[in-house]
Amino acid sequence: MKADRENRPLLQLLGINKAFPGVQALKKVDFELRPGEVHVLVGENGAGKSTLMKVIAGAHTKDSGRILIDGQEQRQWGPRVSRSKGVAMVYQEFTLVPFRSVAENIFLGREKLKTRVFLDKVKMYREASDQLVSIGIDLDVRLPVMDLGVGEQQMVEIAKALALNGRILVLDEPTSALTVPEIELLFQVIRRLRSKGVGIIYISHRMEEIAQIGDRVTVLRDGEYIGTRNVSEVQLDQIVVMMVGREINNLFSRSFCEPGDVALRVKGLRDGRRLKDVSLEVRHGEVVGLAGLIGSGRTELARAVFGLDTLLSGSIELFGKSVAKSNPPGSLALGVGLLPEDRKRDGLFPILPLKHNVSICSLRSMFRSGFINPKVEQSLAKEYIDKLQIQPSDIERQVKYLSGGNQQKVVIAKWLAVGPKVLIFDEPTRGIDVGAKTEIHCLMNQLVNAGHAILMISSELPEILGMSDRIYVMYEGRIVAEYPQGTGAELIMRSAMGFN
Amino acid sequence: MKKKIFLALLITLIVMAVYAGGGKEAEPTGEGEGTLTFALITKALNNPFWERMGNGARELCEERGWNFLYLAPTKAMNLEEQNRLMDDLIAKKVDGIVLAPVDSAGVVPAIERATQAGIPVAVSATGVYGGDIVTYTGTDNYEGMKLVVEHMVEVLGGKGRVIVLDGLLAATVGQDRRKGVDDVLAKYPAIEIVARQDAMMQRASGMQVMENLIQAVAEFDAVIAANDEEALGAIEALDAAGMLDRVMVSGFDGNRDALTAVRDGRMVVTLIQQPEKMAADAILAIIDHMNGKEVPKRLPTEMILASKRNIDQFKDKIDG
Amino acid sequence: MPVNNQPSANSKRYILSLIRVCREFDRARVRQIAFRFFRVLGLLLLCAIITVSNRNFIRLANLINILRQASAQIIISIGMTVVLLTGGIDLSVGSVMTVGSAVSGFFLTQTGLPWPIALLAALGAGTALGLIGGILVAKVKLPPPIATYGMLWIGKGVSFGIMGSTPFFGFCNEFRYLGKGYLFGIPFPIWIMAVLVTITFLFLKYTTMGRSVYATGANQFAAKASGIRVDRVLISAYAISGFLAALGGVILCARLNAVDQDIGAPFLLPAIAGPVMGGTSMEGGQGGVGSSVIGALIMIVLTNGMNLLGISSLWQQFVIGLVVVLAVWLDVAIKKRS
Amino acid sequence: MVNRSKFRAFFLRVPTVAWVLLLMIIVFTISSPHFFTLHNISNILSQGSILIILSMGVIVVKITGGIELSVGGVMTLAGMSMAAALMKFDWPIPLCLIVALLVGTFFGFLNGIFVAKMGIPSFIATLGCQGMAFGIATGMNDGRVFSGFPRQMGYFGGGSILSIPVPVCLSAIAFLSSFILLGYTRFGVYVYAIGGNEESLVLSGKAAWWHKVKAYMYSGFMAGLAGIVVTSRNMTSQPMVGFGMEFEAFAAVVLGGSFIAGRGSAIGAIIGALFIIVLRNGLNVTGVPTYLQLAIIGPALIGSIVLSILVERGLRNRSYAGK
Repeated sequence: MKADRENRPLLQLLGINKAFPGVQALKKVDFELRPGEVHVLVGENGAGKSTLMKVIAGAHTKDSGRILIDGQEQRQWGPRVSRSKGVAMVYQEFTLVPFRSVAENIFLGREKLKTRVFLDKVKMYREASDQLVSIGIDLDVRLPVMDLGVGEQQMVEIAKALALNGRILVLDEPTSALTVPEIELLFQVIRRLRSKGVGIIYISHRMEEIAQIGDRVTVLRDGEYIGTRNVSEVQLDQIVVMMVGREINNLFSRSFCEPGDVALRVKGLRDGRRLKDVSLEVRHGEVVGLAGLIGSGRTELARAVFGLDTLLSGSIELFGKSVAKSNPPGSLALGVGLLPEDRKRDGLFPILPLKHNVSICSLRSMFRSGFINPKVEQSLAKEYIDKLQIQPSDIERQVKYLSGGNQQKVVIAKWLAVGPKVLIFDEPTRGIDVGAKTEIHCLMNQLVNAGHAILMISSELPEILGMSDRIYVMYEGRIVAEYPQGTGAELIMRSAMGFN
Repeated sequence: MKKKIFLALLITLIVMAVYAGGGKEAEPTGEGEGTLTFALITKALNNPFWERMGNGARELCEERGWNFLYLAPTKAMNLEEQNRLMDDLIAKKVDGIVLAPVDSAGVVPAIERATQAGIPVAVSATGVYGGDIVTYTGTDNYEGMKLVVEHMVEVLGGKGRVIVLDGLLAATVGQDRRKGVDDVLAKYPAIEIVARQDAMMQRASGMQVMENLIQAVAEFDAVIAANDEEALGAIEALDAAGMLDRVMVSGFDGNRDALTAVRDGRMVVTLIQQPEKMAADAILAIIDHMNGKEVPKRLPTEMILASKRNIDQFKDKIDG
Repeated sequence: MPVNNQPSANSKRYILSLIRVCREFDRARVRQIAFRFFRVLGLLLLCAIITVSNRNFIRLANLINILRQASAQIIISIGMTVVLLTGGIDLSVGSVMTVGSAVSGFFLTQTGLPWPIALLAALGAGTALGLIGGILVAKVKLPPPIATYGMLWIGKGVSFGIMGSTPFFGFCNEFRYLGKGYLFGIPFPIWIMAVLVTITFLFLKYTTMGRSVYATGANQFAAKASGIRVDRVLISAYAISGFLAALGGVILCARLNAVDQDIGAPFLLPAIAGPVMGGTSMEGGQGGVGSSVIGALIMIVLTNGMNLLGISSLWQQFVIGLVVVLAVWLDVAIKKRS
Repeated sequence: MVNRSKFRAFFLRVPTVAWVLLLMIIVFTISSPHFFTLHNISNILSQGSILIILSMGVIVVKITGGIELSVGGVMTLAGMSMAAALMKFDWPIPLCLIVALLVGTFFGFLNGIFVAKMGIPSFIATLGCQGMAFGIATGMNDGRVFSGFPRQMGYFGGGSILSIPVPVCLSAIAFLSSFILLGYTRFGVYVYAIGGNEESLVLSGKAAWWHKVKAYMYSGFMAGLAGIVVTSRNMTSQPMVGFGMEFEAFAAVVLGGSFIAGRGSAIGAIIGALFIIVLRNGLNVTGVPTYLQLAIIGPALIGSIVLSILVERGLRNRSYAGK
């Protein structure tokens, strides 16, 4: 009985094809999910993971191929059908309604009714909070979602998906915005569900998570099915090879050089919200890592230094000269660049062509007269597109059609074009495939060797450890520790979590 | 801090804004017993004609020491808004309302509401199809237009190609004047209507419609417009096309700039109405009615054709 | 293709390259041009239809007449386009237009001052109203339609404050030249319009400021994070719109030789519909001056045509409404294709 | 802390414009004895009924993130077609009422399809429908009015139930239906969801576009109802009567706190509508000449909107545009 449940897959995809105008997103992809397994799906950006998920959810219609649930072929497949078959999605971008209550969000589309017409709010509130408690979260379900933190929102998102009692749970990069304890919590939830026989498709960029949570792993590359392995029988770097199709011997290759004098020095920054007395300094020719949990104030620090957010008190000093009141245009002029954490929101102009995205920051310095010379602009764009190998290199293409990694490169290119002396990278490689990651890291190398100063914020310890000359650790809006290069991960983690 | 101040400012601003209105009433009217309050409701604010009605009524009330209130729809010729104004005046319990109805039928229920509330209503400038009104003062648009057209026919010598600019057919005035045109021209088969368009009684549209018709209709001898605004718009268009010397234009209302145009020979004829008198007569009629005097249901205001022949008589109107 | 039945390697390569070329061909740039062209084509088609049914349409005199009528509306639409590009909308243009003409009328008829002063005063007033609107949007962060709807009422108040309800009329000829004058046989308003279109075109395409307008419309946050002074961009966009609206008002009243309270109101909705018909997106960041010209022309030509064909003005509204919807739909559909 | 958040919640629930309205009422009451009288109140409510009914429809569309600029025209056309059915084909009155409602709903449907299916921006789509509606309304009777209806026709505008004017009852019904619809039914939840994050609704397997269409149809239906009321109030159907009403309704819902997609409520909308009506009525009753009113309305409108937005921002110290 159990056996044949084991060997009959919950979900089977056979030879799925899906094309978008211009690109073949999926080419004959096969995929299989057994009950009670966590099936990790990996692949570079643009490998077609998200497309595949959307096909499974019915949000995209496949061009050809077969979808089988419990071995029966599904002829018409759409959002409703997939839900009725027990497919539950947790998307990377939150799909919550900001102004509405947690409960309403959790039950969106499946509201509880009394007398067939009216909402049964009491029941919804009760069941919603039960749902949250069952995954170990305690929230006031009456609160509007917009009043929650990112982590909490993510949890609501998951609770919403689980509330379906789905048999097939799809998690698309669920941990990208979560703090370490929250991730641990999430994994507990996942294990519990797995033991209940739920099949879980888990998309991630974080290699270490494959080992932590996965049973099997399937790799996609450029929309093609590369292969499926049992996690127990495979080495991580083999998977990496499958993903990128080439050998990457060392993820983090840093060539260290002698740091120069101080480029950026901040003293006692306070913003009245997150930042409580932050002081640090960054020298020319060094990468300074800034570790810390989500919400420890790292991003706020970056934004404040660049001048996106206002400060209550504290001083910022650039190249020895103190900055009265930092604001983006001023920082730009002084040669400070910020690679924002939220790329889509703060970095890109999705509907503008590639060339304009690259040139936007440098226009003012390039064309002092205020008149743009298109030829010059184009050559600039071309230069940086080649330098960062942005694909596709069509400078007229709207950047919304580029893959995540390339978009990130565009944002970086935008800043490099200005030629800033101090660069603040906030999560430079979040949600980026291994290939692009290494490219970006090499780039950082070149930059520091050229004497730039880089302040790198990252949630990935390996990255922090591998890339930085010095490491600051933030906790609750304060710098709680400073470590030299080559410090052990545990130590940093401890201070990041506030043990001293 | 900054925001709080801003808030405070805003609140005060709103209070002042509203009170600027509220305060108004105190000085001029003061709600005292004995002093009567009359109100005039016109059709719009975009035509001097209504302003002139307002002035006429205001002067009368000032010299008699009555309170006077002039209201008009902010949206030109808007029936709904005009009825709201009626209701508000009923609530205000004014002693009498002079109304220039946007629509002869559409205002009847409002008038009935007023009479129920015991407020006498006199209509002016445009008649109504019902309701117990004190009287209707004003020129008869139908008859007036007939006069104008007869004059045009005369100067045309009983034949020619004519363009008719109707005015706001959705409103009664427009229809009355159109009827006037049709009924006269029907009698002269030699006169051909080569085109007709509704120019909404506005100068801008008058000009635009004319410009297009100039292109559409090669040859024509005269333009009969439903009011002065249209006529003056058309004149500008014709002038720009250099056709004004051979095309004759007629207006209606006798506003100052129209009379000027007649004097300068740009407009052939217009019909001088006397909005000031209409409004004043209406108020006087209401007074008589209140004093129990018998008031004729129709008080025609005399109307005069103003053409080159007699334009000198109206110097004062032009300069004044 | 060569007519030999066994294709030589040579011709094969030729075919392949041809295919490659075609692949390259249906890429963005060419397409965008094609789309522009589609709209123009639509306009020409419309003209053709009208011409077939009434020859007078195609006469030079009439075409000039159309352009002259369009000039005021196009000038206003240009300003609206700039605002639309920032992702906003300006509901106040109509009443700002009235204010513009009211102010000029006031200076011309009620004061002895020379006409250039009147012109400047009008433009100043328009710009000022635009500025306020812009500040409400950029600093107080009101949603644009709300802020500008408020300004619409403010404008009404101002113009009534200036002229009550007796129109000003009888302006000096120098001033009226703006509206009815000719230069090289072409009406002066058309010249003004042409100049402004060119300037705005260059401004949007070839200046950093213009680029900032697009950037702001495409993504405000990113614009801010890229060191663009978003507030300034927004405020100046609305100021420009106010300025152009006032100018439109001036030209109109110079042609009319008079000002009345409702002179501007009818221009608001066409001024918005025009650019959108022409392909300016209401989300901002996409479009340009060309759109406002084409959109305005489509509407004016349509009206002119219907008058030529003697379609009762009672039904004209209906036709225009229908055409607006269809045009925008076509535009959206084509955009989706790319 | 607790009672502070209570206080916060309370002020968030009550739209700020309500306080301004209250203030305004007080001022007017002080400055005119005729303002705060039973007669004037019933006058305000019955002349306000049309605007209220319209805004009850428009708010639903506004919450989905659309701008509804067609109600003025649709309301007119509904009235005209009802009158035509009555006078030209002399159908029985109940049938004519249904005609009006159907016409309204149909145009709502058109709007919905244009917006949700064809992807036309709501501003343009509704604008187009406005034009078409007015066009038909003027064209169908050569621009002339319909009048001389049978007496019973006046019931919906002039009659009264238990001494409450019928229009007031109708607007009350309209309010209740929107209130319940938005607050206590699935459709309401979906409307808010479409406004807040349409994707979320699509992903939860609901045909968001169809709910959007329904929202527009509802607004159209309300416009039809308003058409009935206005026609029977004036005992005339005039092809320009609804001109500009769409903007009044827009202002009403915005005043009521529907600044951006996904926000707003029936209560807010009705208060907003009352705000507009009371402002005009108060100014008239206190005897302010129209041209002076024009100078007052603008600042009052924009002032109270700015005020309520700032208050909301102050209360929730987050970027209130949400995520």
